Amino acid sequence: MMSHAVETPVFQGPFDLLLHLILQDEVDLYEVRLSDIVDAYLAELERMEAMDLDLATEFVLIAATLIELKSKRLLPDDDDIDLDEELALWEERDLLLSRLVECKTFKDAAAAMGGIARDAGRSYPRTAGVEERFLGLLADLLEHTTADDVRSAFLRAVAPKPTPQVSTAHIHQIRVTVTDAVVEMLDELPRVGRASFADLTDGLVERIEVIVRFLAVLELFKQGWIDIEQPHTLGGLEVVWLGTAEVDEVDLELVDAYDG
Amino acid sequence: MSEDDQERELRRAAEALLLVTEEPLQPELLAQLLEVSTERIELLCTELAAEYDATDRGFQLVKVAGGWRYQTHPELAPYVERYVLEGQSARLSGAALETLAIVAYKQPISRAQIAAIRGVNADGVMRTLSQRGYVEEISRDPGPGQAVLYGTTQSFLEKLGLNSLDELPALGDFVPGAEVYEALERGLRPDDDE
Amino acid sequence: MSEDDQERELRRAAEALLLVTEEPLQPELLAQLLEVSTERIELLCTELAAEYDATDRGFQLVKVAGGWRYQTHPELAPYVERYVLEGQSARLSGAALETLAIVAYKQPISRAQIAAIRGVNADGVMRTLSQRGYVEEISRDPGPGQAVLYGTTQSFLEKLGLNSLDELPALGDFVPGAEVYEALERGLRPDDDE
Repeated sequence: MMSHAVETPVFQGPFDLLLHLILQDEVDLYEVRLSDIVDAYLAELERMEAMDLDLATEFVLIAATLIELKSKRLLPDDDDIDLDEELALWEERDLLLSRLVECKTFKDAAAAMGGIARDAGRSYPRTAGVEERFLGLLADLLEHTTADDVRSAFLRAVAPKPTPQVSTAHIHQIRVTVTDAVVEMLDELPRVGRASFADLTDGLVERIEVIVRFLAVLELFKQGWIDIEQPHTLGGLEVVWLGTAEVDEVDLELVDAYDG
Repeated sequence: MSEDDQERELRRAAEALLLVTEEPLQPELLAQLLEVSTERIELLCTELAAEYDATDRGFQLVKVAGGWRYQTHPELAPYVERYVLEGQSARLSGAALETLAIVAYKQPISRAQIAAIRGVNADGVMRTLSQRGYVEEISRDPGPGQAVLYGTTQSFLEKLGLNSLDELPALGDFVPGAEVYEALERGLRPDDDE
Repeated sequence: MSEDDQERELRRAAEALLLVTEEPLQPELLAQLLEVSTERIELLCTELAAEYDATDRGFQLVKVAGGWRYQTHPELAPYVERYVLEGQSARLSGAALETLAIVAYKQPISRAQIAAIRGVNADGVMRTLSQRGYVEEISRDPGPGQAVLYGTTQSFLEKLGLNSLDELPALGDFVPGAEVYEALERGLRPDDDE
């Protein structure tokens, strides 16, 4: 699989990035490695100097939808898939699709407006105003202005312009890749043999980390290294190590190319 | 071409006023100053514009943002740009253009609505656009919260050289074609039916 | 009248430049911009002036202070006067007052510095303030670039009822943000790329 280098202009948000990934590169989201998308998102977030919470939230939302969509592909065909979940997923997908279409529409409209502005910029208006002989007719504009008004106006003019800043500290915690999660579990699972998904995600704070860990489990399942059991309906997942070989033999290259 | 005295005076006075105006001169104001109807002003300016065009002048009379103004002919931009170094209006960034497009087509619109369409917070960009005079508060959402609603300004029309918002291409022209839609659709398909 | 292409281009370019200039355009500068001799420019402008006269335009091309500029025909002064009286607002706009205040407290100051503090181009506002006689050029930056530095006028002090700048209200314990200092410093550097 070709390495998907994300060398991009500065993206103006998650939609922009997603549009780029799907359209510019003409990739099928299921062909492109999910970790690339996730990592590209994270890299983009890091690049933005003034982090903002809305953007981060938006990212997590979209990432979660993508991951859900992708995970459907990794799961073996199962007729027992909950119909409600299935419908909800389609609904989310449709929502994402319509937002991408809207984003693309305005992107193209903006490009056209840029062209119009460029053309208009080739004509320069006359701004010389009235000749000096008419200036005497102008009223005294300072008639009602006091020295204190001037002082207040100065303070207004030099007041620092507010630039909204949100701490990025909480964002850095979510810098995890699926490959990292796979490696961690390859270290742990052969030793314990069996673990609940809850144990495997114990101590993880961010939802995105749990999602990434879940993807790693699916990945190992797909490669046949583990089995997943769910003893009770709606109960917790149990992960069982099936591997007999040495762990070295697990080829990380095969991890659905989840190399960041 | 014969022109009676009154018509001649009217035309000359209009030319003089158009020369001194610093903003596009609204036909209503011109009509009031020259004591004729707005219709007559519109006709007069249209004729003048055609005359300058026919006599191949280096300037044009155009209708921008609802008013008439003299401006240099676009073909002469290379000469004018040698002289007008400053004052060249700065280019709008991609983010600014996209936000401006959303405001232009969706006004009145709140910042939250803009952010929802762009997928990112729009506060910084909106502040820049508002400082540069391209957008402004035009009303408040009557609903709870009373969000400030924004719209584009006269300066925006001037920046684009448009007479009114109606001259913007229809938004429908930009709705992605079947090809793009399919690509997006395919990209987001949960089933592997290919 | 037949006119070859080069002559036509020259005439149109001259008209465009004359339209945008705010000061009388010196023939030497015009000659340089159009890459022809000063004599040719003088001839061209004289011919253009005669043409406007012959076609009974409401504007004239005249030589003022050694340079050429468009101005309204004196016969139409009553209309221009009406426009000036009609169109004026009785107060300074917020932007104009802020700019005036910056000049008052920070003089001598260049236009680039003012623009940097306000975050927007201040040329239009400065021209208004200067036309109104509230600000004027007081010196030149000694550094490379020799930017024009502005200050307030005697008339400004009189209108506010002050005897000298020392009587401007103290700014108190006000500490400007880092960006203001930066703007003031940046404005004085020769390679100001804004």
